[in-house]
Amino acid sequence: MKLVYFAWVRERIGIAEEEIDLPGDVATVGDLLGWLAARGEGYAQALQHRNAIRVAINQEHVSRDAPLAGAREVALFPPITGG
Amino acid sequence: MKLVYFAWVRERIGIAEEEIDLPGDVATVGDLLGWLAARGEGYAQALQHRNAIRVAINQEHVSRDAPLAGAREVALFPPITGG
Amino acid sequence: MPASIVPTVRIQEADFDVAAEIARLSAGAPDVGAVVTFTGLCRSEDGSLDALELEHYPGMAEAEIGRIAEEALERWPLAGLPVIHRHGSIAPGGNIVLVVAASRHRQAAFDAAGFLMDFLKTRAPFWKKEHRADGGQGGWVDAREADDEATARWR
Amino acid sequence: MPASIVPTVRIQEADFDVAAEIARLSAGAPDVGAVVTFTGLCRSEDGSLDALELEHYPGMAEAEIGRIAEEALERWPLAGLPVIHRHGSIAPGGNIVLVVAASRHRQAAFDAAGFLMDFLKTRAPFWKKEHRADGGQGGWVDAREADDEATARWR
Repeated sequence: MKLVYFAWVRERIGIAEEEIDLPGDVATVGDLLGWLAARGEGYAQALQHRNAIRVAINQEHVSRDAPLAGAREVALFPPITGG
Repeated sequence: MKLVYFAWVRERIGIAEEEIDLPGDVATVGDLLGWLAARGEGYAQALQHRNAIRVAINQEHVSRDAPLAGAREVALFPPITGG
Repeated sequence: MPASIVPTVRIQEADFDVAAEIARLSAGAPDVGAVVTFTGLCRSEDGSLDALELEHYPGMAEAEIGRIAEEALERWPLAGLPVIHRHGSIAPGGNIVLVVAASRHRQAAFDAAGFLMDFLKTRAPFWKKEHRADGGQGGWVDAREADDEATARWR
Repeated sequence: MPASIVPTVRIQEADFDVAAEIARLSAGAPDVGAVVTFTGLCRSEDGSLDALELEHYPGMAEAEIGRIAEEALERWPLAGLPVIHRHGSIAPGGNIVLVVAASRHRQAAFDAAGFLMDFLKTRAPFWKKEHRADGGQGGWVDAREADDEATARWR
């Protein structure tokens, strides 16, 4: 699965994207955020205020309970400030 | 007092403007419309559906009970269709 | 936003240039974040229309639109609100009216432009007469009830 | 109005030309009576800003704005609804985003442009970073609560 990061999430984690293999018990978006937060300092910092993080699966917005099954690309980013 | 007419009011009355001296008992806009309607066929035709006529005094919209005292220019016209 | 903006109202036979009006507004105002324009155009009415003839009440047209613009400038924090309304003969596809509203944020710009158009449509003394493509008698356009309703929602 | 309009979404670094976009829309559509444009510009923030850097999520930005535009095209009878959003570095006074809504009557054009901007502001994946004029650290712009409220009113 490809993970992509944007804005300050990208800056804190320190990379723009990565390929990962998830353990079998990481089934939802909420699970993923918890698992990522334990991967290292950058991740912990990025996910410190976890409620602020928005997630997209295959380029569509999803909520915390969305399943990861079928996800090719999962994106983590801060609230949107375009326009 | 100067009277000015626009759109189909002007076409029916047959002139764009005229100077008139009003009888003393014509005190309000409503009075004026009644008095004008009796002035001839064109006026009668223009004022046939009198509720449709809009009136401005000195270039400001007014209602039927507005007094004519102080009026230099009174305009009669149909509902507005600009924009 | 500058403390006091004077309404700019132009009633003219000549066409107008939307881009030039936007540029004029945003050039002098570094804190404009939102510009909304409304352009009203002459519809062809499925090809039946040859031209619209726009009659207006000179003097009152400027004054009335000026009063509407002044009220909008009091209601919303605007950097500018120019209004241009054409008169004379206008062919299908031609411009009739332009409103440009500039502000810090978008809601004020959207609201001011909508407010101005709603009141202009029911209070600015202009009348449209249709000239038909087949040479037949067109006649004066009827006022739309929807326009009165649109005005009422700002009370 | 044509039966089915396909959303036009352009995400680009280059500037855009409002007049050209209006002309493109109204040229092919003789029954367009109303064109509303919204232009979002980079504010100078009282001179403190050197530039905004706009990051976006390529692919999703186009897809998400396309989904918003499709919903607008279902809700209102539109002749067109092109959207352009820039990315990269944008100086104060520079253009950021453009929406053009064309319809027979003005309310549909105003509503569609407002709807599109409200959803774009909360759902299109763009992020602004400020670069300060004094060389100091600017940082990522915070999301505005007013934008979430603006989106909610369309439910």
